[in-house]
Amino acid sequence: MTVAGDVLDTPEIEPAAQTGLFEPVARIYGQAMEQMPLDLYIPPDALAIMLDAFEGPLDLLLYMIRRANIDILDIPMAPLTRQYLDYVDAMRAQNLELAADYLVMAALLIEIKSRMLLPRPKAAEGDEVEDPRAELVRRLMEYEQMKLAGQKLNEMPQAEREFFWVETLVEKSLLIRHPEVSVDDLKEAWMAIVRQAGLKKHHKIGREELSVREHMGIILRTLQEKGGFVQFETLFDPEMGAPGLVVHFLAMLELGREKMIRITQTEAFAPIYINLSSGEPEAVMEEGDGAEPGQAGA
Amino acid sequence: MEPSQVKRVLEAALLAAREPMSPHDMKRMFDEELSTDMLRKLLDELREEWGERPVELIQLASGWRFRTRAEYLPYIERLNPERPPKYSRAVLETLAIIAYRQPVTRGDIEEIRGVAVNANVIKTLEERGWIDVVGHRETPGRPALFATTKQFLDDLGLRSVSELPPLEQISQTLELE
Amino acid sequence: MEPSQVKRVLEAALLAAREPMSPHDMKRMFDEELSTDMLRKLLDELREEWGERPVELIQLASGWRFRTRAEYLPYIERLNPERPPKYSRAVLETLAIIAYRQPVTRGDIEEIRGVAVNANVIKTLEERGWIDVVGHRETPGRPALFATTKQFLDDLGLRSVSELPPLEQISQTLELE
Repeated sequence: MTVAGDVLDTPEIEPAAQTGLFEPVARIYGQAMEQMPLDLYIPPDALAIMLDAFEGPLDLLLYMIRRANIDILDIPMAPLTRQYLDYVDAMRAQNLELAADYLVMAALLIEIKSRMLLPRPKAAEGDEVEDPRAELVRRLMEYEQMKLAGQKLNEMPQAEREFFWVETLVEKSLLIRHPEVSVDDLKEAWMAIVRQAGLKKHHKIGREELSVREHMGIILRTLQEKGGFVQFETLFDPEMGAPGLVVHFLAMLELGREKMIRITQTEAFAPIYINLSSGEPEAVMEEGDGAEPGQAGA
Repeated sequence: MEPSQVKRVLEAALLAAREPMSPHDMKRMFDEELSTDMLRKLLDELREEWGERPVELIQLASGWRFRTRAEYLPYIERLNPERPPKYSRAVLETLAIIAYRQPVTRGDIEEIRGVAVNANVIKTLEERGWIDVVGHRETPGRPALFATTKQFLDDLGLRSVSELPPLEQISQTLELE
Repeated sequence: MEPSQVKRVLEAALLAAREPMSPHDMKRMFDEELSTDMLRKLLDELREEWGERPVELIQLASGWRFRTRAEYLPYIERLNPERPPKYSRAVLETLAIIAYRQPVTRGDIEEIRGVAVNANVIKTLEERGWIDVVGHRETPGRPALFATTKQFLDDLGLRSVSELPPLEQISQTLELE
């Protein structure tokens, strides 16, 4: 079952365009009107176009009804059926490929027309007798509603047709993504080293030893901040508490043993000084001062 | 984080989004919990701040998104001559039936339109992402039930099917001209 | 058309553009001729107007485009997280050695790992702010002594290095294997 009007690439037909299509027809129709008010004459040549223009028998019927300004709730079946059958005959005469839907509708119209001629059966008490046209009217009205809704949808603003979405550039490469490292990753890395080098024995480190090593770093960092040279006492903060002070002291001794710092005392009971073994920043400072031109007086 | 800073993050994300952003997604961007009320307040503020600008923040079926205002269309459309296709009446009527009567089978559509539905019509709407199959009716042949998608609503700037234009009251008589 | 109106059209078009817009394209949107100088002036004004906003107007090789500022990317990134990059084994092992044996020289690290330490490995960790030089060992060449920083502890959620898993335990685990 195919209907010419149902083909996808049919040109869009606005209501205005539709009436425009029948413009020559309308003139003829204007003349015909004087003789047959309900007639809608369509010249045979226009029939092929007509088939394309209508979306099926309902659309055609609706056009006929609306065009003639007929009350849709009180359709005069006889002239409407006659006119419809004239179209169908004309289309068949021209060997147009007529969809079965149009023939089915023809049969339906004839049936309704005949039932209108028969005396209506008496309704049971309280029941309303149904008008033989009721179903057709309901379908016509529903179709018209959907046809108009389709037009309205088409008129609504549509993305990429009436408006455009905003989409600014997101350059993900601008994002600095730091790798994540967990404590477990470190443990795993260490185990890999141990496995490979068999350094297990060498690197048995307990918590206490670790805190000593951490304090070694703290002392070195303090020394660096203070210019690489401090008095022994200033390295110890009573706030650290007894265990902290002990670890700190052990760290200092370890630093001295590993030759990372120098611990000096000029004579007994004189102040003990802690030197960063490398930096010797005092020397650098002096050198800098001396090298600075125009500082001769310093 | 200050609400004003949260608002700037929302603005950045909404301007960059490739599709409407749901409130759920917006909340996911922050460590701190963002209450629905606060989010709504900030979005309303943003919408107001953009009131005078050439793009507007709108709420759609699947979330929020910035779009250009209608008055700028004539200029922008000169840049891309490739516009979305104009749909035939068959496509538009089928879309209307699916939108207003969903979920419907192909048989339902054929009954209302009084003609067979060309397979291309359904395909066109499916490819546009505007309709999809949401189930099957338990009748012989188990025909597929079609409904409109969120994208259909988004593309038409709607939050829900209930925002579709109301159906016309069909008048008894109507002069077509 | 008023220059201010031209500017708004440019703004709308640039915000909606999917790729950088060339000056040629921008001019095509208008009936009246838009001089290159005027266009440049309006674009500079736009860039300034957006100075405080989370999106910036930038000029690329093929034209102009609005781009989300880098500082907002971490939030947007959460919506579509990519797998975070991983440090190489060399970096992780070096970090582990510095963490457990600090303060250590590069020579110490090389001795333990049995291979030369690439300068980039140290640089990577320094740039991350996880290690720094805390002194020098009093041996020929005065090699730098590396230790982990407070930021390293913060980033790993530790209060002190002594909260790292003790290696004795690790050794035991190893023996059990």
